[in-house]
Amino acid sequence: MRLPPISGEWIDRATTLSFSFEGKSYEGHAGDSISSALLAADAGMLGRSFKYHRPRSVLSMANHDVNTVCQWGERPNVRADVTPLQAGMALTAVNTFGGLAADKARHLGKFARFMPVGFYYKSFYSKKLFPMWERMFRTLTGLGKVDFATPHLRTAKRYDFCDVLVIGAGPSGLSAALAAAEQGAEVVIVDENARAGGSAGYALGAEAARAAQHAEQLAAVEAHPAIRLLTGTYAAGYYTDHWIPLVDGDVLTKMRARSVVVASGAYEQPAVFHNNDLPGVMLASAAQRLIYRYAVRPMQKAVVLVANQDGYRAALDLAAHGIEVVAVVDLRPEPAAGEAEQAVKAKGIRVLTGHCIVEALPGSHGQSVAGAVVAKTPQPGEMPGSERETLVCDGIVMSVGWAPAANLLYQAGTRMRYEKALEQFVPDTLPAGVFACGRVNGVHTLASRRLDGQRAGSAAAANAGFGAAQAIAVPAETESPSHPWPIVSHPKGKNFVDFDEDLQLQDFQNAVQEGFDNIELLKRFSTVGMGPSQGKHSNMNALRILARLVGKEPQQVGTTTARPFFHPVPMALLGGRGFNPERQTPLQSRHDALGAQWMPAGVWQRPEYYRVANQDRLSCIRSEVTAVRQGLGIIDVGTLGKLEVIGPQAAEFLERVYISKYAGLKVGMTRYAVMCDESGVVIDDGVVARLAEDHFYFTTTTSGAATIYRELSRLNTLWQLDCGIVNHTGAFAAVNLAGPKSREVLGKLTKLDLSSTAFPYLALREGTVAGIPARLMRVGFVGEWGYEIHVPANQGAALWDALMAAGQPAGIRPFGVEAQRLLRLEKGHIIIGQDTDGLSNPYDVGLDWATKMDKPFFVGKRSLQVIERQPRKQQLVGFVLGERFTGQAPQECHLVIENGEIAGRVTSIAWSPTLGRHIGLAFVRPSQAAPGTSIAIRLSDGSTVQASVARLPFYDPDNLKQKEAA
Amino acid sequence: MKIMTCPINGPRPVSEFFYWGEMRPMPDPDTCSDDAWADYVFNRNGAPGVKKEWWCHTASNTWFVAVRDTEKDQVLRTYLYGEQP
Amino acid sequence: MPWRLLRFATAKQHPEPRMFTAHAELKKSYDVVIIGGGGHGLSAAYYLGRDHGITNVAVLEKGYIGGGNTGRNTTIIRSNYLTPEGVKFYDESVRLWQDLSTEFDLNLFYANRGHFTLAHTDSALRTMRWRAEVNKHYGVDSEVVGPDFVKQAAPMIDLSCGGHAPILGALYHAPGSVARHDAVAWGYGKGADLRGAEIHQQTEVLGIVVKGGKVCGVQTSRGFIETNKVLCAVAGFTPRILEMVDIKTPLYIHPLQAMVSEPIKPWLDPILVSGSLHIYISQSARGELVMGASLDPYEVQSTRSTLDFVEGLSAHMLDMFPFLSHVKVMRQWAGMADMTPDFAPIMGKTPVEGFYLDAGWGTWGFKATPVCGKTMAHTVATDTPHPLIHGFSLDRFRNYALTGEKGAASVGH
Amino acid sequence: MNAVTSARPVSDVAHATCLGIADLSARARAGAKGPGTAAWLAGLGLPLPARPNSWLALPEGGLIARLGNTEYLIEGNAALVESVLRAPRAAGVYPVLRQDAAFALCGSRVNELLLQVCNVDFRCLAADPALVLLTSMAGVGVTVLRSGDIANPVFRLWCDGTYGHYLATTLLEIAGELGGGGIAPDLLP
Repeated sequence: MRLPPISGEWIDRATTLSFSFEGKSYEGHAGDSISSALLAADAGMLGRSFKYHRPRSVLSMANHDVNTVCQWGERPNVRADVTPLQAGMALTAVNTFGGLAADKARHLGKFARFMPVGFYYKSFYSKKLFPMWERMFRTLTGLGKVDFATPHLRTAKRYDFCDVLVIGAGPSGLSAALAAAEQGAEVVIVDENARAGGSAGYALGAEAARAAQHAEQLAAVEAHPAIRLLTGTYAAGYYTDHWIPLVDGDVLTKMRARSVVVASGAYEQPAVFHNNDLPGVMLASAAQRLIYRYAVRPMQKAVVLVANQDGYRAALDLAAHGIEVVAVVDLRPEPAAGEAEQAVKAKGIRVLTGHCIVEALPGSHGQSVAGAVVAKTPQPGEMPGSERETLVCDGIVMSVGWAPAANLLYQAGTRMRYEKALEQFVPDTLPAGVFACGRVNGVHTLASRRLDGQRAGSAAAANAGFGAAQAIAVPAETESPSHPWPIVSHPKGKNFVDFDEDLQLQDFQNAVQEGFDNIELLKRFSTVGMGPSQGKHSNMNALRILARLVGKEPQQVGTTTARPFFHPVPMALLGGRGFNPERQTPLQSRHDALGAQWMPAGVWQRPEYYRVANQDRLSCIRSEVTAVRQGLGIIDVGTLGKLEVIGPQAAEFLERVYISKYAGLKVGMTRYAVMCDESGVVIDDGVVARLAEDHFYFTTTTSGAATIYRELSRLNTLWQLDCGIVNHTGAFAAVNLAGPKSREVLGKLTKLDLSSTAFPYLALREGTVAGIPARLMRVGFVGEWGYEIHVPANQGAALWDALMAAGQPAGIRPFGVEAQRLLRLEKGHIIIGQDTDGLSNPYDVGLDWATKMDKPFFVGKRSLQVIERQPRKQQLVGFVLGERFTGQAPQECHLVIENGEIAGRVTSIAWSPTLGRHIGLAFVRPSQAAPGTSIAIRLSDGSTVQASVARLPFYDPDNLKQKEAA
Repeated sequence: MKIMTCPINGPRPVSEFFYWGEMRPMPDPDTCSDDAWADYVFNRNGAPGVKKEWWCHTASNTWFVAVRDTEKDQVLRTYLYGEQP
Repeated sequence: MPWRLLRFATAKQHPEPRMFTAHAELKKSYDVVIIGGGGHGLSAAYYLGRDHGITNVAVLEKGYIGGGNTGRNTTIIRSNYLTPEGVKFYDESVRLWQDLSTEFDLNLFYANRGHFTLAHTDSALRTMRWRAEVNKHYGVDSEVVGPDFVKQAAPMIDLSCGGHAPILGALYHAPGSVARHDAVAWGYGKGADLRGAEIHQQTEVLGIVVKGGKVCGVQTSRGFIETNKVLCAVAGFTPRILEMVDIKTPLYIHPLQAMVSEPIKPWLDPILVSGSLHIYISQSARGELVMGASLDPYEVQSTRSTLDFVEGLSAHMLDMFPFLSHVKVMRQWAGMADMTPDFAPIMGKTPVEGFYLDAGWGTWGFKATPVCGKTMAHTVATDTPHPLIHGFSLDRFRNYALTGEKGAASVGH
Repeated sequence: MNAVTSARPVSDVAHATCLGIADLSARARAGAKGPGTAAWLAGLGLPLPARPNSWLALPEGGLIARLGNTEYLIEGNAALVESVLRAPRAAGVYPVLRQDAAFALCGSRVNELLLQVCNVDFRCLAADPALVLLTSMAGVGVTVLRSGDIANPVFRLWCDGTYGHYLATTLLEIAGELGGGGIAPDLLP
């Protein structure tokens, strides 16, 4: 029921929002949370529990009411207790079978005796029946549903920076922010609630002065130019070096702070008694939030179970808003007389000290509270005596203690200690730059919290380099804010410790009996704290129970590791936009215009082939091959790594990093280059060209470009040779103009003498092509007369256009990666990474000729000296299928089988349009490597194809194509 | 995110860096035994401790040495190779 | 309803005994001391008793059982490796897995889901075929399938993966399964305990005494133990133990992180892995999405979490499953992966007599739990390496005879 | 290389005020690195930034930036750049062909854009306007400096030209969300 207007309420009564829950229409106000709007409409039961499907409602109103999560359209697991109400929301409870009221699983609770902790480990596992049981479990499990139509939401994830980050805008956090800002720091203060203030806004004990103090403090913070106050924003975790993700509704901000003040407060903890989960049983702070934030009367007649002054204050808040407080039940026999307690007594409210609630009596269908049965507080672990009294009420409010919201402190590496006087874990040793204040620091009295905040804020500013830390003494608490054992045994159980997981007191006793008697094992066996609230309301009680069962102190039992996140974070916020950097050569638009079919090549996209109308992929590729063999082709090779090494020791450098020799390479000539790692494995290849005595230009593979440059830079940092390496990969555009007509066409565009004497095979020349300064190399990767032409990137497109125009009469065809693969296969050239693997050495792949073991040193040489002496395990060879082979051809990585054993595998294979047959490369046993040897290749269907080992290259074995007469 | 300090570019998020591994002195390949060489190539000091490591600030291609406690993931100091200590 | 549950309802007291006996004291000597109370150590203890009758065994665990990588992994079980050594070894493991629940009288939730390794590049597809062919050669059910087949098994997947990593095919491995990881440690612990092995938790090894090249004892935080045989099964802590016996290995430790979502109603049956997007994912019996990615890029010898991990993994998850936009990540954690240069484990005897090594498990240790325990038990009991672990000996590095599981990871042009 | 042109909306004064991105890739540029570079450039009459990772405006327009210890980027009038490109290299000078994609960002919301793409606190550039930052932006290596006056800062960016299209597209997409877009260089403050 909605209360009359309350000063400071969050709801806007002028704005009414219609929504539906479980098919029924409701109205709430702007500023409501889903739960507050539903309770304002006396909805009662808001959800069902995970395991037994028991009726549940509000527990905390603090973002851990897991039993009241809703499905909102495509959004699963919407936290009703804190999610702002929006007009038109159509909500349903999650994990019901047939709706909340008629949930077919609602009788599961009756079988609770069959389902003690870990029951599922003890049965259901027969090999035959497990799949059936698993299907049943999978039907019952999970909360909300995903909607496959949900789009990929790309959010504007961002970074931010501040001097001091204060987490929590309650009284201590606000004080900390002010103190830090006063010392000159730029401060950001975040709070997960829609408005700042924390308990200062609702735990009032009906004292107007408290509200006024809070308003004053908040106004000072809001007015301070150096403070940014971010409400509706939670700190989701703490990561190394003060790196805190802040989550608001739509965006994740990664905040880097110089100092962090954790003023995150404490979670109020439930008392454990029979039926403590009925709708109508809630934490005192939840009731107070309902009243002061949402003007919702949580009940009409309340029994208030307390163990501290906060509880008495809650009783006063209830009484002040028209709720009849039937009794305050204080667990403590002799509470220290505090102000709030006096005020309660002065009001004539009945106070039962030394009493506990034994059980809550259910109303109709177990969906409400009809009364509370109280008795004298028994010794821990014992049953209450038979002297009982039933107090008729429709709500039970619990205020028996707190657990510090120390998740971020744990994640930061804080050592915590159990402070017996407070019955609470408090920070013992904080990491550098991390500060704590307020309830999380064990300071509960309002005035002390403000003082503690001032202390922490000042110290945090000083740590960030602003001012000096003020020496402030915070007085000790005069009573323990938490009760050491707010737990009452009951023969019928249903005294819940973990509301997410429906764990009862007995479950813990059983788990410990089975040997799960340390906190981590207990957690894993019982699943306590593993639900979506991550133990916020259950870990502390679980720890108390375990400590008692094993006869230890809470300090000795210790806590489980608190891991991110503080509250769960939607993947869309974590993923952000999803940056996928992609490199484009300067010729990208030309390829697109020519109908390129793109394929990924690391960070690049490369044309796989160019589409031709009415031709399939293979025909396109084969006709590109034929064009190169018979006329002229052009391919963009701008993705190759393009490096230079310059300086007196440039040649020495290359000698050390490649397995061949370069010291004697003539200026104006090029040479193939293979690189190994220290274990002798082939890792990259390319071409080295000598531009001048002290100047080399060399290429790497596309995938190796960035990593090879980086590693070479490291090596020269280590070797300190007198030379420098320049990465020109992106600075040059490069094409390979290849085919019998390449010289003729190039001749139209350059003044260079292209005769084979002036510009022989493997030579390099610098000149202009179509007026563009260019480096030209006569290479033969594809096996035809051809030129690799490298020009500054900004002139790449002009070069391409000029070559295409000049080549038109010769029938020039652009060709893609697939045609190039086929062309080089015909020529018997290997591709690193395809014809080699993570263990291939140069000897395995027929590069013995390139491996110059008589050089003093190169990377990998010493390992190759060992490998050289070992028997060969495999050998890469060429092979052909029969000329008239018509069946299903092998594919790459089909196995070579000899005597029923794996002898090797195919690394490359294709039908060669030039040779008119299938050709390929394969690893075989050295004994099979002789040309003419028949090898058996097994296909995926198990059949085998015979092939015969062939000499390489398949095409133009005498390299006549590179000679003038060709 | 972890902060790493490049001797040239200053403190930056660790995502701007490439980790190579612990610096391992190479034995003389001409004189060392096969076993000593294999030990250099393959074996690592995998135990936690304060190690000298190669790191590279990728945006500037700056290689440097980081002295790092690999258990606490704490960088004790960084310097250019050959410049210190 | 299974009869077992009736027993719970009718018994006055909870009818279950301790799964693992509590031992107040360490004995003076044991026939075998196993360092590490994870799945591997407990499994070895179990098979030492079951297969070799060796029951005077102590398992020393510095924390709690199953608290290391056993309890931190993403629980995937498969045998579709690349090398013959790997395939045969893991195939035996998969065979053992199937009967464990019955053997332990404990439900491990060993759930056969089918396993897809997605290929986003032609070079990845080639490697898949290589794996499939080697797998089939050794009788392991493995096949390269096209995008249509993937779509059929997981119709909700975006085959284009946001447009920048289209799925070209997959390696489909029908036996791929998941299991409840903690229960695996408990099951082996229970089994070992029944056969007489002692499990000592909160017992840290401080030193190993070696005399004349032979193991003769172990110094622990609770006193000294005489023994002639020590099995080291401590995953990410291996190098620390090896320092005690002065053995050098190629092991290096990088964190491996994982995360889970809030529980949602099950929608994903198979296990999906993508090398290009660095994802592996399955949905647990609790309805949580269990997700992992690749190793952290640098050495850290602790289990800290990073934000970049959850950011990157979430972005890639949404590329594949855009509809998870609103699904929330609940928790993240990390383990310490002990990596080797060839991505294959190191198992067997060592230069120190009586010191046996079970390490190098990187990201594949959980699935090996049964077979590793079995073969290491054989190796320790007979002082002879089990035939299935010949390819994994420590001296393969010295001999340049690596077992190239990493070969699968090579990248094409 | 004119990475922005293809994707950008019509340049517009409103963008320049709110968040404008201009493509300056076409500007003349030269680069060199190596231990001899400082002396070589000084010999060509160029002023040199004293500190690593700092920059100077050139008297004839344009700028010279020192990238790390021994690398320099010169951007400015064509004649000056040409003279550097034509000068014979000396010992310890390794010429760097600069084919960068280059951008300038301005406007009142430029900081919000930078916060969405770069994990570096650019407040340091306000405190020390001579700084040059080599960092990573949206996953791409960039060189960043801040010019313009205090009230109207202009952030200059350079990246490898092959990443230019990606970076421009990414920045323009975010700028669009923030109410900005591509502008002609003459609209820069």
